[in-house]
Amino acid sequence: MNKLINDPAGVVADALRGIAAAHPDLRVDHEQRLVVRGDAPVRGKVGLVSGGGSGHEPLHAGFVGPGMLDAACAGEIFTSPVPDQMVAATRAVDGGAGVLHIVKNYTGDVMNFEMAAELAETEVVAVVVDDDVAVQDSLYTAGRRGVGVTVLLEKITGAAADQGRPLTEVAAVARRVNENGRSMGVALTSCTVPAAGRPTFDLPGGEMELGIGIHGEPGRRRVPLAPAAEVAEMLVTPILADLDFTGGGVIAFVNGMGATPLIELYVMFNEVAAILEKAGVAVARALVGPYITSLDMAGCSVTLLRADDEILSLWDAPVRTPALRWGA
Amino acid sequence: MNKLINDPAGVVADALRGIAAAHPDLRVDHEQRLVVRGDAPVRGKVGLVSGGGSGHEPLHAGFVGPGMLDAACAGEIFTSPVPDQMVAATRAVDGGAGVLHIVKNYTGDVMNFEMAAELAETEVVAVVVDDDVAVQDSLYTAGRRGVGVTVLLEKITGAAADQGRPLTEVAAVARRVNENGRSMGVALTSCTVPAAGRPTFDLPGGEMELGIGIHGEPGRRRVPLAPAAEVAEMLVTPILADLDFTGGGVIAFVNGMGATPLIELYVMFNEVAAILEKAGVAVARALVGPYITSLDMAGCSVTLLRADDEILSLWDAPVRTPALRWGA
Amino acid sequence: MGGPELAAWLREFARLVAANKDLLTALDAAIGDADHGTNLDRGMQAVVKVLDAEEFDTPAAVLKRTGMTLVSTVGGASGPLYGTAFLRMSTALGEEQSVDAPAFAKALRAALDGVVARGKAAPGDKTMVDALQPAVDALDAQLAAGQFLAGALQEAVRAAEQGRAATAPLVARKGRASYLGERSAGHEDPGAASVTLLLAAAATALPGEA
Amino acid sequence: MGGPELAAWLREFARLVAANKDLLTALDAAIGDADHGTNLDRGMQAVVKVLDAEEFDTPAAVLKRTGMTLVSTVGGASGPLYGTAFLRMSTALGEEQSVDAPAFAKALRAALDGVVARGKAAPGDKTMVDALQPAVDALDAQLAAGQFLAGALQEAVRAAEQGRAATAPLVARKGRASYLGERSAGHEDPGAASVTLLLAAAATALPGEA
Ligand SMILES: Nc1ncnc2c1ncn2[C@@H]1O[C@H](COP(=O)(O)OP(=O)(O)O)[C@@H](O)[C@H]1O
Ligand SMILES: Nc1ncnc2c1ncn2[C@@H]1O[C@H](COP(=O)(O)OP(=O)(O)O)[C@@H](O)[C@H]1O
Ligand SMILES: [Mg+2]
Ligand SMILES: [Mg+2]
Ligand SMILES: [Mg+2]
Ligand SMILES: [Mg+2]
Repeated sequence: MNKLINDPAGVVADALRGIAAAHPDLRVDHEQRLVVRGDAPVRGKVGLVSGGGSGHEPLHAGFVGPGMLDAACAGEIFTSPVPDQMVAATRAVDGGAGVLHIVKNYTGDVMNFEMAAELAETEVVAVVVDDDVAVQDSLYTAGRRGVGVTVLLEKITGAAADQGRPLTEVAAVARRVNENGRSMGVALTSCTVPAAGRPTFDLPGGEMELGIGIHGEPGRRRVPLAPAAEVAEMLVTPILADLDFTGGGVIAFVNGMGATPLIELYVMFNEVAAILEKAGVAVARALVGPYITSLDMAGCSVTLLRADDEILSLWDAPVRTPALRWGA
Repeated sequence: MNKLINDPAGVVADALRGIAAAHPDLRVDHEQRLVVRGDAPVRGKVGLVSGGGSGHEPLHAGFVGPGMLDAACAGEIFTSPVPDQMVAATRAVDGGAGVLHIVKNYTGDVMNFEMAAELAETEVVAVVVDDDVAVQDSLYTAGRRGVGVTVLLEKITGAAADQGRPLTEVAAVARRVNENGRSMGVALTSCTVPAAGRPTFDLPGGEMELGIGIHGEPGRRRVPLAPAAEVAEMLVTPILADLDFTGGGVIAFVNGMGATPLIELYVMFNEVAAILEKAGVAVARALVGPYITSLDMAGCSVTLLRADDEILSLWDAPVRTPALRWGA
Repeated sequence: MGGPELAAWLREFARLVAANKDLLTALDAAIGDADHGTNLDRGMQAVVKVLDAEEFDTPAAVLKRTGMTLVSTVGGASGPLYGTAFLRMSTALGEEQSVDAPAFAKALRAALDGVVARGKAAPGDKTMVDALQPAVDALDAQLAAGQFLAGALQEAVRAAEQGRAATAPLVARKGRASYLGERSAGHEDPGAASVTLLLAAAATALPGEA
Repeated sequence: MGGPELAAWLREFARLVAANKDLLTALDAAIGDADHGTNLDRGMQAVVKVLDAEEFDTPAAVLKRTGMTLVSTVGGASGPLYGTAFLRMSTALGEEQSVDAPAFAKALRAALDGVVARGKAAPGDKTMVDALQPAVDALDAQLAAGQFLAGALQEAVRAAEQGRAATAPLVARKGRASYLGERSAGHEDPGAASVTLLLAAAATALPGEA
């Protein structure tokens, strides 16, 4: 296992110490494993809390700061945090205007956040992100997984909260983002969970796993490696089939899964942009980089979000976090 | 070869098209392989040009924009660009105050930039970055390689140029950054050059290559894999032995080589910060992420830069590029 | 029976979970993420520590602390599910100092209702509900037919075992296993297996004539 | 001789580089980055295209376009070095329409001076200088001793070959190979090998009595 770590059991704690050392603007609660805005709670502002299993960095801790999340809870690698963490985070960011929980749709995350909301003793609204078109038959499953849209949603909803909007409106923005966004991913290698010490799945040379989640779950199907242009087709086609993206612009997001270098993500973005152009979908904004990862998995995901003027202006609003920062 | 690419020979061209599609603020000259600020040349401002072989993304194209580079020239993977590109870049950014060339110290890069300066027909000053303490006996070699300091230097010098300082002063700032910064890197895997199709060097399981450059060059020595705390010692100790970093703060930069996920870089940052604290070196600013990479190499490098108030205020100044952005 | 008997039940459950930890994890490896045994064992070890360290005023208090401890230490899907189950049992018992067989059965049904409310699984979705529901039904039926608790619990264990075995051919519709679709068939559900241990612990540890 | 003869020399050099491309690259793989053959072949193919397509007023013009083309297409270390060599030769020839043996030798020394000025390598640093310098010296000495160009060039080739072979045991102090330190010893320098081809092409293609 080629990893820059100490004890596999201590990876999350060590990384949180690194985050604390690198980002003095943020407050890190090492016992509860929270990363909180240094100036939280912000009086009168809706507090934004997210969190989930670790291993997806910069998500979520890297998105804590003005204009985005107020707090992030870090679970063990690929394991939902427990309600105590979420309750502590909720209290830490409650500025009197209520708290929004941003929850990726995995059974464990959903239920733990639900319990936290019940225990929180403040007004909490939860929004569940479920954008992964790779999950078919979502009526007969735990539903679509929350993946790439989470990043865009945290940014956009953070901007809405920053404007001082009330909780119901902030939650409505979040839901609107979720409804208008779709994602699909591909893995060229498995990831290796540190505690396990070996790859989660075997991927023979020359093959890739299409429709993966962000925890090394198997995908829709295994297919031969293909040129970037074809991979882009395999990712974008099911997204466009699922939702009508024509008319109006999109935020196009090509995400790296952790071990794929930026040069390849730009090669992919070029192909995605070409497909969108042919499909009559205008790219209004772009995001390219590793923002929601799966440890050391090689691969990428594509996320498209229908973006009207309101969403674009929220996207463009200032943000100041370790991983997304502009205008501030 | 598990890569998201089309034809290996077309990777650089494809990635430049992706950069153009993702960043409409930038002007991409696909024939000369240049990425230029959309509003270049900026009247009265010293123009900043850098460039080098591709495969180190986001370096350099990802650092083009207000507050940093005015243009970047992209060579083939790991191959210096040719003078024509640099001349074209120099012309494109010449706002009447002269142009600074930022050159990483590799024989090819240095000579091609030298010829470009001779051909440019405008006032050009070149600054060569050579911060890699892994190269010993630099009197008997082509000298130390330019690695991590390049990123910090481009940001800081970009801010100095933005203040309207004259070329000699901007160049002096760049030289001061180079003199005050040192780096050292480690590889846990080789990288694979697309055209070659197989790893540049063999690294048996359980070993790592200490003191690598950014082109898959072999390092100082091969050592057994070690916990992050020990790896941090191996990287920081030679840096601290080479230059006195005590008294005054440093900008501490933990860089990913391309395939190492952020969670590991934060684990490393934690260890680096602990070593610095023991050594009496204060971390004034931190940068953690993949900023100067070596294709899909797993590993990291540590860069330390002695930073006085002037350097810190230039570091903090607004910057607006694809890969580094704040305050703008 | 009172708090000490319930505590004995929980200790026995903890023992069974520890003994079957690898088995539970192996079941989860086949159709989930290979952590159910680890998760539940971590939680029940924490519960045993709490039982060792604290005093409880009522039987309900024992179950409440158990539920809270599981919620705080397990995470994933099974943390909230097991936690809710014990918290609902606790609420069902109220302030009574003594728990008789009908009260226990009522509490166990409350646990089932809590799991269903929390996880929204229907029978046949290939979850712990597929073992818990038949067990609760069997317990009620046996007690209604005049059985003592011991015999009724033995029937409940048998019903849970049958329910657990019956999950094998099912295609999962809830939890992580559901992403596998058809590939989830052919393996028993790990949560159904751990719930069967919970019933077995009750049959062993609870006083037969309560 | 005039422009056409110089063009013939360059075409012969291009042919030799193409024929020895893999050898040059293999030498570079051992102590560099495995691209010297590819680099130089790309450049000389471009030069041949230019020679095919354009007309030149003077011998100097042929060499100037050659140098510029190499600079624009080769990149890396050898692009500026070979480019500078040809540009300096061109300058040395001036506006003359005809090049005699002493003029050619003077131009070749200018090329050497250009390479040294550009790359700052000293003899023994394990670079192309280690083949070029003895060749230039031999050419001068032979002409001074009254040799015709043909014989003088043959001596120059022999000197280059000896210089190339002598690079093998050296530890590189310039270019990429220098990072290898002691590990660079035991391999011939790729640039010294390609320079030897340049001399060989001259001996073959230039008129013997100029
Ligand atoms: N919605 C649900 N309702 C009831 N039980 C569920 C549900 N989702 C999952 N489970 C149960 O949880 C078990 C898995 O628990 P565990 O492995 O600890 O959590 P996770 O799936 O988060 O890793 C499954 O075997 C199943 O019995
Ligand atoms: N400073 C220098 N002076 C003279 N020749 C040099 C110098 N540096 C490198 N060379 C020559 O260049 C050759 C390598 O050329 P090439 O492989 O094309 O470039 P790169 O090293 O950039 O890949 C070396 O074999 C050596 O002969
Ligand atoms: Mg599990
Ligand atoms: Mg789990
Ligand atoms: Mg080379
Ligand atoms: Mg090269």
